[in-house]
Amino acid sequence: MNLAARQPVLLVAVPLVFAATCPLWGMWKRRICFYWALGGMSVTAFLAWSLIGKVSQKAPLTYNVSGWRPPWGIQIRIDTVGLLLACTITAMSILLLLYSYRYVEKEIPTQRIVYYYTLLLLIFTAMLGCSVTGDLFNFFVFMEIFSITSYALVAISGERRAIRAALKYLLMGATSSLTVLLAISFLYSVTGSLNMVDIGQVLERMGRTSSPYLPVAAAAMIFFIAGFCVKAAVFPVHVWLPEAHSIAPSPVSALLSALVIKMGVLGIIRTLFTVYGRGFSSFSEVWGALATVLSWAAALSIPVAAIMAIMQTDLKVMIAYSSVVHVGYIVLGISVLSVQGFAGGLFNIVAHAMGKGCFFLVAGIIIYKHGFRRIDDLKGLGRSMPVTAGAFAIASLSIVGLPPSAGFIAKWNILYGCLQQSQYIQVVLALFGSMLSAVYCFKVVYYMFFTGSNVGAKMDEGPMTMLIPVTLLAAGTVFFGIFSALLMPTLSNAARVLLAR
Amino acid sequence: MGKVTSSVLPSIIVFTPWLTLLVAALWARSRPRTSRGLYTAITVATGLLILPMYGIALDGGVVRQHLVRVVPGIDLAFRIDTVGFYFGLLLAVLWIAAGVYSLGYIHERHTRYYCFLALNLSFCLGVAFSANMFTLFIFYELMSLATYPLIIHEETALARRAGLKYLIYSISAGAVILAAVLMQYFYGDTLSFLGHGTLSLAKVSKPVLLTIFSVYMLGFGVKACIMPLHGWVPDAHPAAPAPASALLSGVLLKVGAFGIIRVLYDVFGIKLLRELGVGLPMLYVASFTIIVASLFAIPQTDLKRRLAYSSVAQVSYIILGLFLLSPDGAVGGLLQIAHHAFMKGTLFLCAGIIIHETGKRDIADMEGVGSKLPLTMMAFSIAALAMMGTPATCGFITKWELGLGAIQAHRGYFIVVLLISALLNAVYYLPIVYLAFFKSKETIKFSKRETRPSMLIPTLVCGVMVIVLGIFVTVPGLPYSLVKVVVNAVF
Amino acid sequence: MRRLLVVAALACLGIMLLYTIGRMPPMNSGSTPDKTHVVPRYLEHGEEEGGAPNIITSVILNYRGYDTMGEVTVIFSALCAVVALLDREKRGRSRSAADISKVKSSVIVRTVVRIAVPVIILFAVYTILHGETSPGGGFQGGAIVGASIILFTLAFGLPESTDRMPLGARIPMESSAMLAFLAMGFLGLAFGVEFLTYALPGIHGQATETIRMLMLMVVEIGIGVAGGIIFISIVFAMIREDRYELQPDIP
Amino acid sequence: MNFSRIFHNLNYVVSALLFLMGLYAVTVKPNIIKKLIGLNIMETSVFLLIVSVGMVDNGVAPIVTEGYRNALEAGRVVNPIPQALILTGIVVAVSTTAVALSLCLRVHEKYGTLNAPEILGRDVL
Repeated sequence: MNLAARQPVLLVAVPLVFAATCPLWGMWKRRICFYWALGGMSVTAFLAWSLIGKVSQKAPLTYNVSGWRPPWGIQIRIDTVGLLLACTITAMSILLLLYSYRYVEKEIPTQRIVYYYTLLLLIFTAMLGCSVTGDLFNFFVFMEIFSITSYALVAISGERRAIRAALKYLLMGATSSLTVLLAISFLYSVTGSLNMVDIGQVLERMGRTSSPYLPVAAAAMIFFIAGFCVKAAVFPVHVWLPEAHSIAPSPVSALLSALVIKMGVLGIIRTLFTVYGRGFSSFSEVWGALATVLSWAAALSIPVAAIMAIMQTDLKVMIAYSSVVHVGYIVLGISVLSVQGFAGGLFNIVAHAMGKGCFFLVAGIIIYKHGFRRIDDLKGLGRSMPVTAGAFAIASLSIVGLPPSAGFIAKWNILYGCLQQSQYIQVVLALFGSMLSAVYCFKVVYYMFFTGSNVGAKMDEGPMTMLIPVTLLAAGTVFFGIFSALLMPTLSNAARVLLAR
Repeated sequence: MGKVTSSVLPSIIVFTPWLTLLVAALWARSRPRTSRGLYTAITVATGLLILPMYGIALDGGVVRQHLVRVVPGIDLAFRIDTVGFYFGLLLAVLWIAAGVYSLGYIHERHTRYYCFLALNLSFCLGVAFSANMFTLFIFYELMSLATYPLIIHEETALARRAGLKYLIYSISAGAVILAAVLMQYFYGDTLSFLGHGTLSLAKVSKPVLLTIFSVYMLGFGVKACIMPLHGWVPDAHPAAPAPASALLSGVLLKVGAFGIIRVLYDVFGIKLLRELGVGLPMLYVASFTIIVASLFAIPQTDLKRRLAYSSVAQVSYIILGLFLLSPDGAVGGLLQIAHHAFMKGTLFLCAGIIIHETGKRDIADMEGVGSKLPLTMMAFSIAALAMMGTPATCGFITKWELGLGAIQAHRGYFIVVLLISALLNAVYYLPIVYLAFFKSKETIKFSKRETRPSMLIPTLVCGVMVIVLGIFVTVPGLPYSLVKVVVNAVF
Repeated sequence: MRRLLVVAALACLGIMLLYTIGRMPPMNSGSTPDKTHVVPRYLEHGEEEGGAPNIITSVILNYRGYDTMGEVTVIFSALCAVVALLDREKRGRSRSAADISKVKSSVIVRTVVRIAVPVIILFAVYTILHGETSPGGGFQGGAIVGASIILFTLAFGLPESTDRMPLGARIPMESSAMLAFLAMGFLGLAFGVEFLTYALPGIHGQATETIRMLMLMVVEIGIGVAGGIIFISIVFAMIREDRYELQPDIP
Repeated sequence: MNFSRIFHNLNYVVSALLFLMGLYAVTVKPNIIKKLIGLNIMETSVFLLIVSVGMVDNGVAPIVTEGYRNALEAGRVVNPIPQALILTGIVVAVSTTAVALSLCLRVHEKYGTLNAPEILGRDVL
């Protein structure tokens, strides 16, 4: 049997098998779950990473599940964007699982550890499913899986505020999911198809024949964007994010910030470009207006969220607000509609995943070792935990967008894209925002390294399983800052294809 | 025009100081004294590595090295041309002086201090050797960040406040420079330094060029402390430990000026600048800075604060010289980089010795210091005289060339600025010398043990250099020969 | 004030919705876009291609079987979530409201329930197994099973029903339901065709049909079990929660 | 706006109204259980919309029995896709509700109330 050709579906099915069996192991011995999950994600990571080079935006890797050609069956369709996300997800998943090994002992009630690993596997599977699917309704189904699991993961520690945050997250998340479902039904009623590419073609045909149903499709687009914006925590509808991301156990916070909100961004990309991109001429006004609104919302969110982050005293809440800043960058890059900006936005998905992952994991180590959450308590931590604090300092370069880090490359491209489209005010807002980002990031670095007593501080680092992911992520931000050429050309090509019309 | 060679030497030079981190990681805890010796040795080694490039630089040659392609069309690359070599050499010399001096001066937090000192050298060299604006920006930003730990080294409340101010200024400046680089790339299609301007009126409209120019000035002006942007300087210099202030004032401010040089010669080009007519406004700004900063210096009672204001004024000499847009003016401006580095280096190192030995910072308390620290105060006096432009010191050469440049540019009236400045310098430097030597009740005894040699020797060497540079101007190897090559290539 | 704002926002949304609806294809027409693009093939060939006379079942299990796999995963995730959130440390026997209620449910109720529950379950099994040919299917059947057990619990109390339906079996059953579905998927791969293909090559004649039928059956039962268990588990978990001492830990 | 068209699509109108009702409950009602009921009303409204899309006048169920071919010729067979979709949708809705209800139980345990403004603070849905 030719497994190589079936790799796309294995990418989803294999981790699902691991997820389904995980609780069974847990009934026997709890510890096995960790190794099982780690093994499962390693296999999946291999499956995802071996696809690198075989995929391009123009010639995506497709797989017809059950053998039905689209539009009749569900097609798995891995393009550059999907593969980028799949690789990021699988790589992050291994680091996060490794990190969880010691962390869960402390923050999660013992009998829930089995479910914690199961839910983690499920959420990774769901995100992989979202990244590679070519079917709109299938996207919705997987979106619901990761939504439900993330509500549960936020609340899994059972803390008072965690449950409240999860409930808040659920109310907004479920409403946004329904908005997306409503949009899907609108779109289905006028196109009769659920395959993204096929809908694109139908819309194009409808545009040519100036079908009377075009306004419905346009309205559906608005609902799509509204729904996905909540998932991605774009500025005015980000209110659920700070609490949910800060109260969750740290690996979960890292997961939510680094990956889950990117799925909302993926939804925006899929609808705006894959689905509606082809029939663009038919709704140029609505489409353009939406893009403009998005870019303004994103650009405004950068300084506003940065100011909110500055005002926080809790480390994790501050980091959570910083996620809103970066979603702003990503969405800005995507919505300015220039190739370079788009590529920068995509690059920032990776850069932010690494930087923010590192941030939350560092916060986790600090909580694990000392139980501190407040920024004021971090005094002198750089001396007792040099590796942890150093990783934070390096990652903060990327979050602020200073060279030579991946965040800088992303910011550079996004801003250049804005310039290309003569969006000067957005450039100014984004630059201003990055200055403010420096304030909240360096405040923490300052507390860690330049305050507190320096005498008698002895080394008191976290366990190895927690330090390795943190160090790797911090190193990754610098690596991709210097060797961004590994990614940028591919992303630029992808952006070119997506923006072509 | 000399030949272009490819070599890996630039990155070796730039990254040699990183060995300090290795040394720190290995021996900082177990063998503190040895490792401190090694830090200095690494700095010296970096300096020695730069020297072989001398021949190439004197011929106007270029050493290139391509590192990595960051974004399509933008590379990380090094390129040592004459002006870069000139600046790099200066960096190395002053760093060796400061490094040796630090051995005696710094008493706590050695590891952090030396690591960031070395990183700073690396990043400054990166700025000097960068082949395009992008590389320059990256190292410039890193340099800005790496300076912060030096400024707050003493961790007093004052230092913290100064550090915060510094960070706010430099990060804002970084964002502004980023905007300028983006605009340059967007409108000019290239960021490489080619030895001539890459922007031209043929491709880009005048308002846009003017915008790019002013945004660049705004960005680099913060480090080069052009007057309304100088706010961080008078706080940061007094707060930092003396060797660090010597470097800050002697070199780090010049990194901003160096950025401006690149903008002038490799982004816009002299011809375009003349067409844009930005010379005169910048001259006014520079003159304003020179005079006002000198005036600000007079009422200062803190020694290092007074020196800091003096630096603000002196760095604008460079700007003045450059924007005269005449060959002699440029010579003066470029010479000022090295000359001021030695003058102000001497002054700050002397101030450090005074503070270290007597604990006094207030100028009113300087009475009789000359009898306690005769050699130090001799050096101080020489440098102070040089600041005023006394002949046979390097300060005179600069002023002379600037004056010639002003006449050459048909803007002779700027000589008045130089004269006023010399006068003001006398007003705020001579009282210190007077207090130190002539208000003393004790007689001067040279036999008295002064301070530890690790601090005294670098100070005296810098002091001697002030005179050497003033007398043996045209000796090959000294700044003048290199500056001439640069200026001949540009004009 | 806040309510006013919400109402204003809802009014805007309402106008937008009405505008959209006003332009949607007319209802009840056979020639709207949704019925002319993809569907004709399903209606025409659904039976032989999908293997079930009930075209909806064909769509669910065959054409869009991958979605249904996702659906089972949703149930599985929800179960994990509920169990993770609600399971308490102590594993002692809990009692439902019915157990501690002063008024015992009457003999009539108990008798009726005792008679009705097997019949309901029988009906559920019919719904599950007959899903391909008539209205019905796995999840619907599972829901009915769940309802019957809930009914039983209400009448007889939690201990009675946990004796018959051990709580420890929830997770393994749910896992095996999902694994059964996945196994059907991988069976296709093992036979060298695509994932979740029911028509396996290499088998001829009547056997193809039978095997396809069996596979569909396995999937349906899997969905049924998964669906039933989620209802039961949620109710059980919540009943167990019901009797904790109310101790709000408000600081 | 074409009113006759709107009234022809009465199911759609009802579904839109239900959606708004549900959203109103989710945003305004203080009780969390009521919010969840609102959420379910929204879900139902979307299901109603999708199913109505697939409806045909005098339609028959898409199950192959006798008379199916005739109905197919006449174009009177109901669209099966929306029904398949809402089946998945219902499962999703049930699962979300299940998670939400267990969160509610926990919230009630920890806070002793189900009043959203008290629990979530004023600024929240």
